[in-house]
Amino acid sequence: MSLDMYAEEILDHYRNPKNFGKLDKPDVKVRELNPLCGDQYEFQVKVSDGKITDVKFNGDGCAISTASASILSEFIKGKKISELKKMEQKDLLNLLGIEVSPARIKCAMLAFNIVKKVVEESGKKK
Amino acid sequence: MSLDMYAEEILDHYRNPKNFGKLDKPDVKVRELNPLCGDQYEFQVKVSDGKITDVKFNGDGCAISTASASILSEFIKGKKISELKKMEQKDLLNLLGIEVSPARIKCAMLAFNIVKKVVEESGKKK
Amino acid sequence: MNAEKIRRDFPIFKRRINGRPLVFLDSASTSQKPVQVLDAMEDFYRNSNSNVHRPVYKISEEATEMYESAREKVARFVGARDHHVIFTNNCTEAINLVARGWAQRNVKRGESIVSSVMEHHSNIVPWQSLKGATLRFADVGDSGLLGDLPMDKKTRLVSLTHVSNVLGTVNDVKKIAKEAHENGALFMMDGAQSVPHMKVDVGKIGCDFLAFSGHKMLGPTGIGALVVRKDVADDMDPLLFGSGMIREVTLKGTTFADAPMKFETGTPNISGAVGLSAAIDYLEKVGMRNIERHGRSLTEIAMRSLGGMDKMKIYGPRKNRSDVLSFSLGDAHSHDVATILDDRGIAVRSGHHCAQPLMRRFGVGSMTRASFYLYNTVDEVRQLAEGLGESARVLKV
Amino acid sequence: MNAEKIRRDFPIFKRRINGRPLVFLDSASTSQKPVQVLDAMEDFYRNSNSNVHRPVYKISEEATEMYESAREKVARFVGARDHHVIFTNNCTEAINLVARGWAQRNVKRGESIVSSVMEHHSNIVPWQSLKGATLRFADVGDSGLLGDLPMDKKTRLVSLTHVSNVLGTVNDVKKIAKEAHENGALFMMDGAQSVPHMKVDVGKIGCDFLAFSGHKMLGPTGIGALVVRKDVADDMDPLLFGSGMIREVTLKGTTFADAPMKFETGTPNISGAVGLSAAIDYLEKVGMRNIERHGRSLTEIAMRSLGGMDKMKIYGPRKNRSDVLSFSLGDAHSHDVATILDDRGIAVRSGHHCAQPLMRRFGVGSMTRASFYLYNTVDEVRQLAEGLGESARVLKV
Ligand SMILES: Cc1ncc(COP(=O)(O)O)c(C=O)c1O
Ligand SMILES: Cc1ncc(COP(=O)(O)O)c(C=O)c1O
Repeated sequence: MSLDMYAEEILDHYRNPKNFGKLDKPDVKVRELNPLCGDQYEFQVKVSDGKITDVKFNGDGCAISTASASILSEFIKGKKISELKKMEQKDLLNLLGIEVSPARIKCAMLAFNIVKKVVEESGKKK
Repeated sequence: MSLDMYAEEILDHYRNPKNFGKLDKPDVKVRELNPLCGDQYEFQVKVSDGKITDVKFNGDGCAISTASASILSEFIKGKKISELKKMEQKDLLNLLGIEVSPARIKCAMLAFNIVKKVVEESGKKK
Repeated sequence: MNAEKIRRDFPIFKRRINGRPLVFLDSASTSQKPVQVLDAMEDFYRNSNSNVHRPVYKISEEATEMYESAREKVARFVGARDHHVIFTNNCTEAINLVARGWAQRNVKRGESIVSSVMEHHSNIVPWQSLKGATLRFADVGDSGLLGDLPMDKKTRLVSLTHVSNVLGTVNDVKKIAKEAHENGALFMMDGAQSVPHMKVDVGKIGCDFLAFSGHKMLGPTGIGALVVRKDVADDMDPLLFGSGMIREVTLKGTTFADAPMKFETGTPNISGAVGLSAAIDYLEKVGMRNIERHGRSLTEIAMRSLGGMDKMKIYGPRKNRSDVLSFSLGDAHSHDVATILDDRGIAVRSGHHCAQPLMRRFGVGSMTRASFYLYNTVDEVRQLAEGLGESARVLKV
Repeated sequence: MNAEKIRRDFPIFKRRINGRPLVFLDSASTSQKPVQVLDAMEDFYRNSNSNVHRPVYKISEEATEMYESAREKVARFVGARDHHVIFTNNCTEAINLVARGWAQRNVKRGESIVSSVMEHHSNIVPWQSLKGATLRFADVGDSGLLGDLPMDKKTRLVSLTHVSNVLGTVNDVKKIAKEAHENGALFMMDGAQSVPHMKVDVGKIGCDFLAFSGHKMLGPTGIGALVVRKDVADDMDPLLFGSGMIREVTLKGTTFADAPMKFETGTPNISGAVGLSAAIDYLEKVGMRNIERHGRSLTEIAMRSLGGMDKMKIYGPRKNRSDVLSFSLGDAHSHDVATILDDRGIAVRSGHHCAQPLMRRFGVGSMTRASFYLYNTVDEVRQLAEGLGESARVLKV
């Protein structure tokens, strides 16, 4: 049942997303749009010593994509870039802790794709 | 049965078309192509005193279109233009004396359409 | 008109979603198909399937007759007497044919094409793709009505939708056609949302071009039409080149066939035309006036029952509107609302509805949309309202 | 492979023409459809019909999955790994997409496109419609084999058919691809007559573009495909503009989606893709090698039995040919021959076969053509020969 996607924790992240906003002078920023629905987010991070030291995101989307962005922002903060490079789709789905219906998988993956690019760019910043 | 289209008379016209060839100095000539099959004929006529005094046709096509051209060439020769203006599709079908199948009606009508134009052009010639 | 009886002709309504019957409220996107349409296509494939236009044998005679009589049926259905009917893949391709075939040739640099902010992307992007012409947009008022047309003596074409696929606004196209013609411009009407839902007569309206899709009017996918005034078609280039649209091909060059053949190339979607023809039969049997009345009445009921909900914002005019209803439920995202409705088997559309400029005009990223057709019932409207109540609870709106 | 058994899957073979069973020898024009293909489309309309690409509710999820998995199936079927599959209306539209989308942008004035005298109009007229590029034609020998390609360093594109729809000639496309690439040109292959009849692998051949139609390979009308190398697609403009192919639309301008979406606009022929997918399943179950062998064997039998007839001229190569067979019976016109065959329920094609330059090359206005497919039998070939005997008698050849 797709209703199960709207677990308490997901709705909490949706209503009160973590790390929402903008950074002062981000080292890397990546903005992506889901052309099918118009949802979009920008992630901004600060990088130092091969780590993501700070992260903020902003933008607009549904409960699933917002929760996914919020959870990912928490997850990457403080993590080593080399570690984050290994992150796969299924890791995000584990973090979300819900069964995402096929129709909504793209919503969940929007932030994931952005974060993948952020990690890649950050790697170049060393 | 479509076989009935190949009556003795039709095949005679096909094998030995009447008025086949070219005129010396035609007053009017009209060439038409059936783009669906590539069949084409040119009709040439001489006009005087409001009459078609001579006619020849040339070109290439199937038994039905050739017979139709041959029969029409005989029919219009010597006829008054004012009279020919009244000619309708069903007159040609009567002249042919066969039941033309829907698939082949365009073959029969190729010469008819040319002759209609010839008559119109001839009318302008006084 | 009896929607309960009509439903029985639509096999998909036997379908269950999560154990509940399907409540299909997305006909503005694509309609469901009655068994009569499916049977007509089956019959074609089972008995007469073959290619058209160069027929010599029996079944290709039949196929050609079926294809060409579908063309005549479409012509009659939209009142086309001085117009050709050109079959296309969908409404979008029909609009592209006008853009590439007519406008590219007839709208010079410095001259303009007028469209509007309420258009579907398919009636915006083809005009943007043209080189030279200036594109002007009429605005949309807060109440969802079309604003003044930015027209002048340099306007060559006015291309507007008859009915908005988001707001349900029914534009006064007769007046627009007149205004366009007075300015020396042609009028192209996007009928994607009107032809399926009301009686449309190109002669009475004064359309120079009308584009629409079969799949939104009980027909199959892959077939649409451009209806174009005959003398305008004389002034039009083909969009696509190849077999069927030619008169004679040589290595040096090619001469083209007469309209409408000139504008269709390759093997056409024959079964699509056959299905569309059967769809028109079905619509005409029910009656376009009845279909329009039924859709409007469901929309009114829905507006009343949704209008009473907390934090519900309904877009578009209050009155004289067609049977699409877009709304926002508080700050809930349309995808989430649609997902929760889907849990109950209720299919509504969410997102930007291929109308991003209109979304921007109303300051939103997306809307939720319910749209109605001849097979929808009052009970389904009630289920929609209930489902929205639950959406509000789940999403804590 | 058992053609008698296969026939039972094709409902049209129950059809009688003038009291006789239908002998369908025009599959090169369009093929018949097995019940499996019809059922797949029915099933889509009865259970999952809805629009694709913006799915939130259950049935549109299913429709999207069906449409996109059809795309994957086509890709696998033609060995597309580094290629996109773009759905089109038919083969002709696919070729137009290459002409308008790629060649218009990449072939400069003074540069050339190479085609041939044996091409179908759909692989000639699109190139003629381009501005700037020079069009060169390879000739065809008396035996029906392709002559040398008029290629040089200014050639940007070689566009040739894999199999001639008139002569049955199977071109050595692997060699042609290599030659094109050595000259710095791309290779576009018209697979309309090969993809349905033999195993085609774009990777092994080295096609940059492959175009074909679903309706000639047991699929429905209204669906075809362009298969295009991914990096080449990056260098391609859309042919049609509108919804679905966009990333973001504003009143000022539009950004496009990634391939393959960028090249498909409006509501696609979803049921067409579903039907094509089922057709590929059917072909693969029978096996493409078996289908090719069967077609070639019927063609050989036909060549032997027709070849013995008085005043019979058969066109095309003696050996290594596909399953189309064109001929002239004395000076009888092809229409008359076809009409007399039709009287016995035998469907063959007559006319110029959309290959007027080739007709001119052989000094004829038209030819009669029989073409074979997996459901044809040796007995049908015998009936063809008998019918031709009667044609000769009736027409006094
Ligand atoms: C060699 C060849 N190319 C192209 C085509 C055009 O195919 P379609 O009419 O499906 O676009 C055909 C069909 O007859 C063909 O035989
Ligand atoms: C107003 C309007 N115009 C054009 C279209 C495009 O129709 P299609 O996708 O069938 O080409 C639509 C379909 O949503 C529409 O609603």
